[in-house]
Amino acid sequence: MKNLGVADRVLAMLRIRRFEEQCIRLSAEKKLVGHYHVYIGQEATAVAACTLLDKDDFIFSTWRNHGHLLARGADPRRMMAEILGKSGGYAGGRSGTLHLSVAALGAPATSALVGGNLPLANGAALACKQRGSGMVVNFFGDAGMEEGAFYEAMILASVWKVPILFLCENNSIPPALRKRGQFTSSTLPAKQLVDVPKSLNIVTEIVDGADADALVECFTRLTAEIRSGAGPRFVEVRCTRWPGSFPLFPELPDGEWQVAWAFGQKPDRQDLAVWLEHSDPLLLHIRKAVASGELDRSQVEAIDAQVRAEMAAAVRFALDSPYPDPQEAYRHVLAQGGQTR
Amino acid sequence: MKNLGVADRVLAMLRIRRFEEQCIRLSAEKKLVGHYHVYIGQEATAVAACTLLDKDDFIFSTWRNHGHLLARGADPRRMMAEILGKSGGYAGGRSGTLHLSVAALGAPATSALVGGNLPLANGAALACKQRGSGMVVNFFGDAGMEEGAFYEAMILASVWKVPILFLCENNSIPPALRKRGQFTSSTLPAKQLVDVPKSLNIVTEIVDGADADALVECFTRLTAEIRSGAGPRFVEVRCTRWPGSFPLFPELPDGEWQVAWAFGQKPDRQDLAVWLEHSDPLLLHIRKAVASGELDRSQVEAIDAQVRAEMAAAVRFALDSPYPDPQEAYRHVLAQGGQTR
Amino acid sequence: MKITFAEGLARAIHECLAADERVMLIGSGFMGLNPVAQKTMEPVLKDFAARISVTPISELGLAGAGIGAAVAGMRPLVDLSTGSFIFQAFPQVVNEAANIHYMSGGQTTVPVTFYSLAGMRGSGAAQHSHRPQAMLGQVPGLQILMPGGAEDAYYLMKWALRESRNPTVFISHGLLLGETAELDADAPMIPVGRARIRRDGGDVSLIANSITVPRALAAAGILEKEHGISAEVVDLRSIAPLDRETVLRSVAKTGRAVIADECHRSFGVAAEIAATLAEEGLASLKAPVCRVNTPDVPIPFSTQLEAELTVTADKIVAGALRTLGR
Amino acid sequence: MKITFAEGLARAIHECLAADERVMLIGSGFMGLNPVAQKTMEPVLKDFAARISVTPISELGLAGAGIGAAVAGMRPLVDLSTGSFIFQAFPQVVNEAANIHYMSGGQTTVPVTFYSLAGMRGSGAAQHSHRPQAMLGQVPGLQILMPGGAEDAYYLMKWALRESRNPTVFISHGLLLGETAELDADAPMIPVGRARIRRDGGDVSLIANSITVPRALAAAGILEKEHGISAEVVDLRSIAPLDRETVLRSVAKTGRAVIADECHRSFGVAAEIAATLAEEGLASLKAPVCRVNTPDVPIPFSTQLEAELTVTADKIVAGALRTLGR
Ligand SMILES: Cc1ncc(C[n+]2csc(CCOP(=O)(O)OP(=O)(O)O)c2C)c(N)n1
Ligand SMILES: Cc1ncc(C[n+]2csc(CCOP(=O)(O)OP(=O)(O)O)c2C)c(N)n1
Ligand SMILES: [Mg+2]
Ligand SMILES: [Mg+2]
Repeated sequence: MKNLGVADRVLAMLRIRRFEEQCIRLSAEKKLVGHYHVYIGQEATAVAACTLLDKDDFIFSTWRNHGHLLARGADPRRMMAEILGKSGGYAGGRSGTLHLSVAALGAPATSALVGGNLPLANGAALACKQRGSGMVVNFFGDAGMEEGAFYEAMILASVWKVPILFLCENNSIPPALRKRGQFTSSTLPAKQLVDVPKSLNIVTEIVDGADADALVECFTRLTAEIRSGAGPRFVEVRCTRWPGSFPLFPELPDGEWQVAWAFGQKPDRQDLAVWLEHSDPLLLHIRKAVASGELDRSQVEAIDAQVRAEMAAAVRFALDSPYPDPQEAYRHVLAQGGQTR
Repeated sequence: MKNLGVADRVLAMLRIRRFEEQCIRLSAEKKLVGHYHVYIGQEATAVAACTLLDKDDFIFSTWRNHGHLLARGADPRRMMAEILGKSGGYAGGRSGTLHLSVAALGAPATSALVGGNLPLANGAALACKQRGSGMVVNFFGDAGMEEGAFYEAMILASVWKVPILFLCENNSIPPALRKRGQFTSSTLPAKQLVDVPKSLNIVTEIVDGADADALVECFTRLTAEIRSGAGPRFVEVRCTRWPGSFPLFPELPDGEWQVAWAFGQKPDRQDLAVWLEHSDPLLLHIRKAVASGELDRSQVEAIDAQVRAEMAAAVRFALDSPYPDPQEAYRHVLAQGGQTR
Repeated sequence: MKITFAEGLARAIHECLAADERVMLIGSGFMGLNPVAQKTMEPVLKDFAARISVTPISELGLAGAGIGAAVAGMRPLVDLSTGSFIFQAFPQVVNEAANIHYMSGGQTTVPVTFYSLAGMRGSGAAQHSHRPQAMLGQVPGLQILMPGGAEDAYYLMKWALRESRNPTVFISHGLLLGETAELDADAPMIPVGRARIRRDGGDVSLIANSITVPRALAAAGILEKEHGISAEVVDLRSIAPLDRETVLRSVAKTGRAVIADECHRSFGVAAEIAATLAEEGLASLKAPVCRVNTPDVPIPFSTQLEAELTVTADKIVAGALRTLGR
Repeated sequence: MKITFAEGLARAIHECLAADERVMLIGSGFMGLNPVAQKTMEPVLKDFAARISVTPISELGLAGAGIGAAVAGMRPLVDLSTGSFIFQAFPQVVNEAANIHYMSGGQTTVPVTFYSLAGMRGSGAAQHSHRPQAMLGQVPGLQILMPGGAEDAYYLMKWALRESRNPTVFISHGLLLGETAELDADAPMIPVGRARIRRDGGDVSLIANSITVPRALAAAGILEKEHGISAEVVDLRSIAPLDRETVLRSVAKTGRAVIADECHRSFGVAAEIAATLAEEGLASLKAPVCRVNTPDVPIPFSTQLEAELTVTADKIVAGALRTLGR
């Protein structure tokens, strides 16, 4: 298990932020077709969770997977190519944004069905337990808790005591309620989301998704417990929705994120300004590191320059990558070898 | 809402007990084919719940439905004919024991799938709420709580605040734990079953299924709350398994139930003796009524004679009823009238 | 009056809510990610809010609620959203809704309608592009309606909500929502269970349903214009009941059948039609039956790959030419 | 050595657990309510308790656990119990297991086996008698194995647990568990995806799978003895892959096809076979194809009603006579 330094953590978060900005741009330019989901505002969660994982650990993600995969070390070029449906993508254009997976990095299967990945993640954790090595981080959204699949996964994980961190990203919490307070929803009647896994004898926790240090502390502790054989853990990460996520397709309310915003400058849009000030994990983390003297503006700008270059390369790679040969549609329906014909 | 007197309550419970004994006998004689489930040991629950219901209320039951339907007023003759697959049965032999239903008595659909009837019951309760009349009692077994369908039904009932009593019959509890104590199971990790609905903001209760008076008190209170618009209620009824239920097919461990057992005589089988003494709702209720002077032995014997005659008539009716014409297999696939061809 | 498919649906739903208090909605999406189509639902949302239930993402529970409400005397319409999500509801749709009337020996009726926005919608990829109709065809007790045009979107939805007495799966299609047709709302509709001859022809029968209807019509146009071939287009309209008679009659006339259906090839809707011809129409077949289907491949995301698998007018034309030995 | 179908299953499972540490069981019922068959599982339960997971009644979660474990490198066998309960697991079986290899562009393999004890078992009634095979046939990415005899119960289960690299539904049948066959465990098995000619014949092809195999063999015996007709019996063994070549070759020889399958008639397995004949075997057909199926009716409880719907040797005989114009 490694632990990132402050600069590396900013780099990892900014990489996600800038990657998603490129997706939004490419969608507006109609180079990215179809529906897609971005991870803006939740970057600290993926970074804090994935950097604690080893090679034989697994993650299971959803339609909102870009951040999880980047944090796990996926190549932005091959991700972007996949998102554009190109042959250079991880799945040769078959998965697109919805089901991006990178088996070599322990992200073997991504489900775009609400509740779909929980039973899978649980099964991978059962495999880890049987083999005596590895653990699973299962990312899912708050609506996942409305599916029966969620419930059955909780039952099985608790009965089997498998090594899994159920990581519920609750991304529609008002800032004031992020650290404490009841969760209120018109569709899930729980007073607190954690009450449900708790009722099935799973140890739970709530953490502020805009506070990278709190996330690192929480996940470090929980993954250690899980690795020691204590069984599943459930954590609700509370994030506040980024204003650009409200339309049917995400939009950049005020252009790309500015390093200057972390250093006193304000964006034009008031809703964005409020969100940045109180709920942006990236901005808050930079500001904290600057205040404590761990980072200065020029370092942040250098990180940003590196990330921008990476993303430009990713977009170029993706745009240059050819569309797949139509015959590729017929490949990989069944794995070869096991079949005798 | 009516409330039964003691004698009527004994009559209703004994009717169920004796009906099930006939099923066991007919199965041993190979006149009842296939798998079936009996309600012995749980009679007080159905009687206490169903006698509180009005004409526009609904019940939803499972494979273990005989007791629920008898308590709701179904004709033992047509029930037995159905269980034997005869044309005189409620469904002309189509349902058999597993899906017995009597629409005219507000038992419109019985599911033999674990967790199957909870979503249905919930929908009927939604209909009651929309119309502003009626409520639903949803009988199900403890294993029902292992299905995702259970969880989704809890969510919807709680969000919609529909008039429903979720009545979980937990029929494998040791006598000492019936009134209190943790529920322990190898397959559901909840410390208490009620913790799960509680986590979804549903008011819950636990009651001893061998204590008819406690059941009546509990259900009277809960149904009044439900009818007043308070939303769903969940009750766990704890019963202790009757020794005859342990084999793959139920067996009478010591012949038919004896009135004398309620008056000091002991059966030969020790496990049965213990069960009768501590866990038989029928015997305990008679003993209590006799102790309080509400009933005497001759009255019980008269009730028994009446029930035995009823059951003899039911069996005779069922055996005499012809098997359905094979062409009946094709009827009732689709309701006629709505179709235009 | 010209209406779109989406307008037909929204109008039928509105009229049925107005006409019958027992009609209720469980969910109210219906139009997927299409903002133009979504607008058509505004009158329903405004006028009948009290009869629309809030819905968590609990498809199994929602389907069951619709069935239970129907059993208790209501006539619910349940929005099961994208076709792929009906699998979440399968235990209730397949094993409860379809069986209750039969199991009760006719005591209980189940007039519930499940709405499923199915099909290959363009970049929906493997988990959002299912066409569940052939699978549902294996379930006796269900009615499966598949409008191929805006007027049938209206007529069939109206029939399901007002007249049907049985559980019905209404299969809509994301790429049909903007299709238009002439609607005469007062004209008697073709009975449910009867196919619609959308175009008369004598050389080959193109048998279609749902999204393949406009594509078969386009193919018929090409066949006539470019090849001088007269194709008859049969729109099945429902696959349960399935109008085998009209199919057999058309093929008796033309001697040739091309079945255009968006299901995967193996065990799809086209298989049942072809089997019917092999059993009951063999003598009239002048050439092998031709199925034009989605190959047995999960649906890929990339536009180029999806296009390779899509049932198009051109593929229907090629199939027709094959049956004519050209 | 003579073994029963149940013994074949139990033996294959035991051998695979012994041979490969990655093989694990999620659930361990497999034999339904049959106490004789249950006894065959005792060695497995005794020798491999540590590789058997306790299972709540959570079919969806269990199926998903099997998939997830497979994705993580194990080779799980998941007991989904009675065929009708596979619907509970459909979101995972249909939309996860079948798609993962494809969606990952071949990065991830999913060697999980789902065991489903399907079929009309006698008084199982509407909710416990499903045959999900034709529905599953609409799902590219799945392999569907359907042994029709004890030796194939052994061979196919062994292949699924040791060799297969893809998600597999193993469809067993309650009424086959006691059937016996000669087993030579060391003989090479017929490749998976190849049908088995169980009996040679020249006048008519009886195409069968699972429970209809012994019934078709009985029918062939009757046809020979009572009618002097020589029937060829083709046992499909798997319906995905589906051995169309062997079917076409047999019908090319006999000119007549009777397809005996326990699915409901409409959209069933027989429809796909008949469609294949209409498309690729039309020239060899001397008579209309004949499907012998369960009618489109939910399965009733009463023995008398269930018998009316059951695919029997007699009905197969009648079908064969019809194709021969007798
Ligand atoms: C089974 C299923 N039902 C519905 C959907 C449609 N859907 C896609 S994302 C989404 C909302 C998910 O919300 P949440 O789980 O909170 O995740 P978020 O997108 O907020 O990260 C829904 C309903 C789906 N993909 N799968
Ligand atoms: C979906 C489903 N899975 C499994 C079964 C098989 N099954 C029938 S009864 C039963 C146990 C039910 O236990 P419980 O709910 O406690 O009810 P009880 O029989 O004890 O009254 C099971 C597993 C089923 N009928 N449906
Ligand atoms: Mg969310
Ligand atoms: Mg129980």
